[in-house]
Amino acid sequence: MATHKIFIAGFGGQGIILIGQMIAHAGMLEGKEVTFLPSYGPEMRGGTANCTVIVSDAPISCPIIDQATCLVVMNQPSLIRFEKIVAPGGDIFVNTSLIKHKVEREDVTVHNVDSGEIAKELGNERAANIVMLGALIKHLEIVKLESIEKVLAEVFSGSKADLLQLNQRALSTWKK
Amino acid sequence: MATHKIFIAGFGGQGIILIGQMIAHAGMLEGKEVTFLPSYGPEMRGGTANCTVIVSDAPISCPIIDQATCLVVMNQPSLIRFEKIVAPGGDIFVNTSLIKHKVEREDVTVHNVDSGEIAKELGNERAANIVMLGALIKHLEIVKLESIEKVLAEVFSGSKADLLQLNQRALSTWKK
Amino acid sequence: MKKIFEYTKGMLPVSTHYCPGCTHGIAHRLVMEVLEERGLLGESIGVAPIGCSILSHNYMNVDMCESAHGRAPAVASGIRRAMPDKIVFTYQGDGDLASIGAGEIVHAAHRGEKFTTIFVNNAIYGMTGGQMAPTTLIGQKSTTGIEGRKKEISGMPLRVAEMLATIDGAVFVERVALNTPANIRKAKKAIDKAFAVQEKRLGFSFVEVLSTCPTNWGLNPVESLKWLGKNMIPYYPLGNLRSPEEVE
Amino acid sequence: MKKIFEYTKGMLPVSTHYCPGCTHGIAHRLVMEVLEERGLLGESIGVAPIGCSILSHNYMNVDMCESAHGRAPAVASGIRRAMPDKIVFTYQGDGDLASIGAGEIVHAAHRGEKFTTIFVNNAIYGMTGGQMAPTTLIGQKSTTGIEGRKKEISGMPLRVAEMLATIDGAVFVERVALNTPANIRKAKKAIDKAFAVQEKRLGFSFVEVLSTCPTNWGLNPVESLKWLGKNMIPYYPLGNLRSPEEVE
Amino acid sequence: MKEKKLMKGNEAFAEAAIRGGCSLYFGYPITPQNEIPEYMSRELHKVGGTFAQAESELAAINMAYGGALTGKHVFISSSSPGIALMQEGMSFLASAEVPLVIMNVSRGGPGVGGIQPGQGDYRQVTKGGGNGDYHVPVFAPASIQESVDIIYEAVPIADEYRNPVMVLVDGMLGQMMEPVVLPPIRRQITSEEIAQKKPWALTGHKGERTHNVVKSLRLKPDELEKHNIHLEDKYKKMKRELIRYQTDRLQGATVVFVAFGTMSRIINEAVDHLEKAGIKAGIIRPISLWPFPDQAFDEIDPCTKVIISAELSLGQMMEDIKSAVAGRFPVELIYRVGGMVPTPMEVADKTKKILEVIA
Amino acid sequence: MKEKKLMKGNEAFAEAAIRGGCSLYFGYPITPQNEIPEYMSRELHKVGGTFAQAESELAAINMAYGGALTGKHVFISSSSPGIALMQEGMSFLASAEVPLVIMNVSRGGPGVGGIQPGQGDYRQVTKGGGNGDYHVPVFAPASIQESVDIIYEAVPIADEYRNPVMVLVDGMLGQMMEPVVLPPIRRQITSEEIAQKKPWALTGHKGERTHNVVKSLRLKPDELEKHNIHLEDKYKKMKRELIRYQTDRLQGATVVFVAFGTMSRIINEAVDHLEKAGIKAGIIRPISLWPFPDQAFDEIDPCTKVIISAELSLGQMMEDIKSAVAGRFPVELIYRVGGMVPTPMEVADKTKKILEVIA
Amino acid sequence: MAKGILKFNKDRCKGCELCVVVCPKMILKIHDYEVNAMGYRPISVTDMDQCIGCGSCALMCPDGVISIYTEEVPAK
Amino acid sequence: MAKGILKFNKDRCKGCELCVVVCPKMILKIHDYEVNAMGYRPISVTDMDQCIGCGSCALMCPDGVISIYTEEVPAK
Ligand SMILES: Cc1ncc(C[n+]2csc(CCOP(=O)(O)OP(=O)(O)O)c2C)c(N)n1
Ligand SMILES: Cc1ncc(C[n+]2csc(CCOP(=O)(O)OP(=O)(O)O)c2C)c(N)n1
Ligand code: SF4
Ligand code: SF4
Ligand code: SF4
Ligand code: SF4
Ligand code: SF4
Ligand code: SF4
Ligand SMILES: [Mg+2]
Ligand SMILES: [Mg+2]
Repeated sequence: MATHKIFIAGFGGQGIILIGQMIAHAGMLEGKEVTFLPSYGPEMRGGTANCTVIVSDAPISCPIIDQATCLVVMNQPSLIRFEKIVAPGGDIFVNTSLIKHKVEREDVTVHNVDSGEIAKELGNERAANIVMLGALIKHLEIVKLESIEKVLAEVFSGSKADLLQLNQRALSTWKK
Repeated sequence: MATHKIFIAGFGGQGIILIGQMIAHAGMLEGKEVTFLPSYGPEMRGGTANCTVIVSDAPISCPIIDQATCLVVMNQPSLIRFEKIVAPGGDIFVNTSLIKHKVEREDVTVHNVDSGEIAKELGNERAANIVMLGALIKHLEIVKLESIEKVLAEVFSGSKADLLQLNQRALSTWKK
Repeated sequence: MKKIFEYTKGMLPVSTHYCPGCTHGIAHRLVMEVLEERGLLGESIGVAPIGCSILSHNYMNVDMCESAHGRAPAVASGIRRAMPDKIVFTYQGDGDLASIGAGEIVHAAHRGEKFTTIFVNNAIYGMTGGQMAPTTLIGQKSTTGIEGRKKEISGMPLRVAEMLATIDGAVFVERVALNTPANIRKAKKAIDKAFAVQEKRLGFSFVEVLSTCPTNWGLNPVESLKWLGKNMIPYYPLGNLRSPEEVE
Repeated sequence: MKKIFEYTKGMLPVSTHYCPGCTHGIAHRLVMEVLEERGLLGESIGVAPIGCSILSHNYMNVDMCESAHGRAPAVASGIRRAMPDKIVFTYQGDGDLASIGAGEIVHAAHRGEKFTTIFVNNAIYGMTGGQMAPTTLIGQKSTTGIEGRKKEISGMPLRVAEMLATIDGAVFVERVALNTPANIRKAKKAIDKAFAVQEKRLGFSFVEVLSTCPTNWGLNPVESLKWLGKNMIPYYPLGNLRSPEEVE
Repeated sequence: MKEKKLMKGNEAFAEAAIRGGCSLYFGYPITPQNEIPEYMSRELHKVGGTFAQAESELAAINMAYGGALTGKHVFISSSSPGIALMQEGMSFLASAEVPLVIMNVSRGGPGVGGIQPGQGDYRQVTKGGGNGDYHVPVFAPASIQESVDIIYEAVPIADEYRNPVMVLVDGMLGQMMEPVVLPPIRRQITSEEIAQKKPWALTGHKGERTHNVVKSLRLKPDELEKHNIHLEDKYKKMKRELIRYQTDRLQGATVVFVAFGTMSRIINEAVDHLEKAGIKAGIIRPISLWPFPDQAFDEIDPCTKVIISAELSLGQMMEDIKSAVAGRFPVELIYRVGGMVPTPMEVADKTKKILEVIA
Repeated sequence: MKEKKLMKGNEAFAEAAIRGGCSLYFGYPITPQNEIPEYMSRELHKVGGTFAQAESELAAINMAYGGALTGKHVFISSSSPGIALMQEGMSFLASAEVPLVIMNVSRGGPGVGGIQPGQGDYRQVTKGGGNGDYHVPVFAPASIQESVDIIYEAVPIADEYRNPVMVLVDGMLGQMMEPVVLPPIRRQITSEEIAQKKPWALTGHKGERTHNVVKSLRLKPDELEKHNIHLEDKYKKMKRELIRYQTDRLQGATVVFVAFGTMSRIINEAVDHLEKAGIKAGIIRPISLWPFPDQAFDEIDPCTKVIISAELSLGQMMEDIKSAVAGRFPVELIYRVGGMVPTPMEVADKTKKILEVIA
Repeated sequence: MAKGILKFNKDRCKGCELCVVVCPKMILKIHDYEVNAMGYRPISVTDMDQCIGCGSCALMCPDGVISIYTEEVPAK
Repeated sequence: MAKGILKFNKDRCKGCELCVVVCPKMILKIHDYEVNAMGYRPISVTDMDQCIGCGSCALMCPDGVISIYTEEVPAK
């Protein structure tokens, strides 16, 4: 019975909420139990954004977590603030394009993803979140890549359809 | 253990509330238990006024009564409306100056008091309430006349002192 | 025999609970006359306030509701949004509208809600027994100001019509009085225009009606009319403050 | 070295929670500068609203309280009545003052309560995330009006200063803006006069401060200043609406 | 013996608040308590206090908050629907820990209801209608004298717990007159006493201390939890210290009435009627409705057959009685509502019927 | 299987109300329920409905009253302090017998409190904060799906009893996303149906019937008493018909938890932890908080040692539990407040400690 | 001049005299001894012939007591 | 012209650039790489000598970052 408790943090505009929702959505498509909980209210002031996604084979009691199996940090203050949330043995995904600080914990696996740079190379720095999502999925297999691809196609449709190709590439660029 | 439950009714400006309060006040001076309850709120609209006074040797449970030992009516609509409130064997005091209607009940003692006329003869029609009070006290001995006289002196003092004499006379005019 | 004046069918054939000479009765009649003449009795929904006129629904021959104290404009807004094709009005006293309900009336005007408010200003809390209202005049006695209203403690009386006339959505604002037959005729005209504005859905329409409260003013009905003319009208000048071209 | 500008001691030496470029910070500073210069920091009691500035008591170096949404003028009235010798002020946003608290501000003005209100109008609900306020401009987008405010549905934006200026007890009413250094200087002068009015106990004094909300306007701080100048000032004209002779 | 004065309830309540040291009153007209603001408007300025007529009950409680956070003593009053409008304020004051004495001269409900006496506000005042975990102690006197004494005492109680305190009577007590002995005049609190006893009060810091803040918002959950637990400790203390009740004739009683306020007076007489009919009846009269006097129910004689909640409401107090009785006795209800008041005889008759069914 | 959609709680609630037939929404911003008015402002006009932003919660409930008394279906929402401001209105609507569905997406209190989830509104919503004898049925779902289903159902329930109905969730359910199956679109009520099913509604009499009046004031005590008893009959009917709850693993349970909403989800997991530790635990999950499911407590196995009220409040539900249990079992409390939420492990640990003391 | 004919719904009259003071012909008067169902002395007319049918009394009456008719076409 | 000397309380700066746009001398600039305690790029001055001590930047700053001093008495 696998339960992934993913915490994603960064600043507003980095697409934190979007990738969180995408994971939950993909989980749902696979028939898994999922919850997604964004930070809300005045705590968002100052431009931070974070969210919790749980994907599980069993009913989920509480969408608020005290420990994450996996932390994704997209900017430096988030790493400093949330490093301690990861359970021992868990994973931390670090956006090294913006984070110079080192992870201090030694009981976790650190994945350095230069997502900002990669996205820039692909032609749009704003796709950094999708690069990071790709890395996450490949490492942890929370959901299948196909599910995420399906969701991606849904997200980038209509008026955003022209961004689909770029993001598809962003999703698949990261190699372990 | 005597308990007087007196209900007084008429229209606003007839001094209904005043004589009710005077009885309660006099009762208090004699060390009796007393309560006074005026009608209140929008039911006063249209110019009616009524009140309940209880004078008793024992603690008084409820200042609202369902049956009165004594009813005082100062105008015709009040007689019609409240005739039924008197307990069998009780008393009704009727201001015959304004009430032409006959009391229909046969199980009560009716006291016809021409209080308006008497007051007019004394020089001020507005003292009718005190004439009626005098009649009431003499008949029923709810409180002592001296107590009422004490209260009267208190009520008609200061700026109203010039009315005292008149009202003293009004109080004592009625003869059984 | 030709009719010169008959009591409007808009008023139900019952006696009112109002005190003798209280001009609430006149205000009721004028509103109902206007609705009858416009053929709107069956199309109207009225909102009664908390105040002596809470029981106006016993007298006015239109569908009506009571409303919590001061909230009539919110209730009317709800009815208006639910029933775009009906005529909606509130009938409110000065305690209800100018005191506890000041926020609601400002916002009905602000949103330009397409209903009509008849504001019966008698410069006192009638139903509760004569307490000072925001509209009580300087020097006027009340049970919470037995020496008369004082500016230093309670401020100057609130001129509601003038205040609302600054709000764009209040497209029709007029003040009238019920102290003489001539003024009553003018009052009816203003109420008629207010409903004309509503029938055209031009915005919020508002008629402030200076009215008497003999009981709590401590005057007889005839003196009350005079007091209104002598004291209220100078401070609350009669006349139209805003009117859209369409109804001129 | 001579001082040209130093941060006022009226502001506590902590960072604020406001978003980058939010002009709440300027408004805070101006109020505190005035109180410092008048030597009133130790004599003042401030009332914070519900809104982004609920935490202003973390920054302003005067005794302060929070107040329920919209009720700051009532709270200030209570303080004023309890403490006739102190300086009392409210600091309120447009949701707080112009929407839920419209009744309370009208009545503070009506009673001529001798305190000062700083009304920070940013044409939006800031703290709750950008819903339409009574002051939101026509066409301006909000989270409860994604296509922009429409007159037919929501009415025209409420001009609070103009409305309050019709009330006798509001003896000082001025609108200022925080979009340029020159306007900020004028804003300070107006706030200074408002407190001068209060020190003389002349009545209620009110300064409407046009302010930005970059976060909920969806603009960066610099664009926000421009938007304010281009869109808000034309609808909300700057200037004094009422001022007693004593402070001229 | 101290001098007795025949006073109207509402005026006596106002006078008790003044004598208790209250210097500020904020109110809005509503029947049947109008004589309180009216009295205050005439009398308060004579003792250096201030009366201000609020534009609404909402404004009144928030003005009261403003007055009370300066450390002065504030008294306010209203009646049922007006109290409903104060619920947000009461929760706010409790959270901000600002003392206040509130009087509810209640009437029949729900909604606008009527203006005759009723006890239908029991739930509204004892369970709170404001949001969150908080309590307001509620005292329900049964005579004008007791009301006066309780109001007088409520002033220091509110201060001690830094919490609003409510005194609940029905319209009848407000409108009637009864002889009353007024308490002595308690000196109003001085600035020096405020500085010393209420260091939290907003008085201007004069540059002599850090600025004071009276607040309600706590965005950080751990902080808010701490505050909640701090408040809860106070409520527990109230539960230990503020319970008031009277019992009478519980020994050997077949039936025990529970009644407060006006209703308890009627019950007193009903008990006499029953005694004459050979039925032994006892009384528990809760004076504090919150905290509810659970322990009074431990005094009930095991021979008792039934407990009867006698209310001018539809069984609202019965819930608290059941919880206190915890299944030890059956609990029945006798009521009248809407402004109707039962006669003692009526209560006695209904009681007999209940006993017939139970026996 | 019907199509699942990943939806944010608040948006799903709004959509459920629309699908349930509500054509009018009146609201005022307050966190954590802002997505409801925001959604309504975008979506309601698409189905011919109307969204209006009220100037306050007070105005919102009174607008809702105005909308609903025309016979149309109205939905409103707010959060804790906003609900406090609606108490007068709720009492008024109950007395005037006007149906309405109200959603409370609650937060930590008292006062302004915080914006994280809390259940401290339990008393405010179940006991009522308005004046007089009235009740508002309260349903407390535990997932977005259940919320959607209950809101949908609440529309006809409110109509049937001509009374407001409340749906209570905490901020977490409002803010989170979960998969949900939306109910089918229920057709909005037509004028003909209103004329037929709601003859009391104000629609203009068109000269075809006597005028309708929707009212609350009843000055005559006997009339008001009659009305109160009429209302009480409805509340008794609700008590028979509206009770909802779930029980799980009560057989042989040493400890039985009582929890609703978010807390019940945590308890589900805590029960697993306890089972692993060899402690048998059962659950009662009240879905209707008023009427409270007293009968659920009759299903408890006599071998049970203790009942634990698990709350995000300070024992508010415990009072109702005690009354239902009537002394049969000891009742204990496990809580977190202020927006703090316990972990299942934490609950399990606290439970063990309670059992140690009891054993 | 038109001649007005007044009809009174006397049981609704509250004897307030508002009609009395506005009548230009001063022909209205509170009844000396009659008392109506509500207990008020109702309105009466002293000289109907003088009534010009101006309508002032009816306009002023808060209680809908007065109806006015005419048999003649006003002479202009 | 007076010469202004600026002091920055950089840890309070939120990098909003309001000061930047109002400086008549265009000598203020958000720092290229520095990040302050709050995570913002703070303000910096490119050419202090050009500062005329007009005060606009400080007036405009919502966060009390800027203090301005002068050593000279302004030449009039
Ligand atoms: C919430 C609430 N507060 C107060 C009252 C008491 N009350 C009844 S009528 C009224 C005001 C009446 O004054 P006004 O609106 O001027 O109407 P009038 O009677 O003068 O026509 C008040 C305050 C109430 N019923 N409800
Ligand atoms: C009774 C109540 N209703 C609603 C809210 C939610 N709320 C918090 S702040 C706010 C308004 C903020 O807008 P504004 O007053 O314009 O201040 P700003 O944040 O824009 O400075 C609202 C509605 C609340 N806290 N209490
Ligand atoms: S109290 Fe005043 S307003 Fe009310 S009915 Fe009597 S006269 Fe009219
Ligand atoms: S949300 Fe708007 S008003 Fe609030 S701090 Fe941010 S920018 Fe300022
Ligand atoms: S119609 Fe005119 S003239 Fe005739 S009675 Fe009436 S007021 Fe007098
Ligand atoms: S105005 Fe009407 S109520 Fe008054 S006296 Fe004349 S007829 Fe009678
Ligand atoms: S003081 Fe004037 S010139 Fe100097 S940096 Fe600031 S704005 Fe520029
Ligand atoms: S110094 Fe002030 S105005 Fe300039 S960027 Fe920093 S915070 Fe903004
Ligand atoms: Mg009035
Ligand atoms: Mg704002």
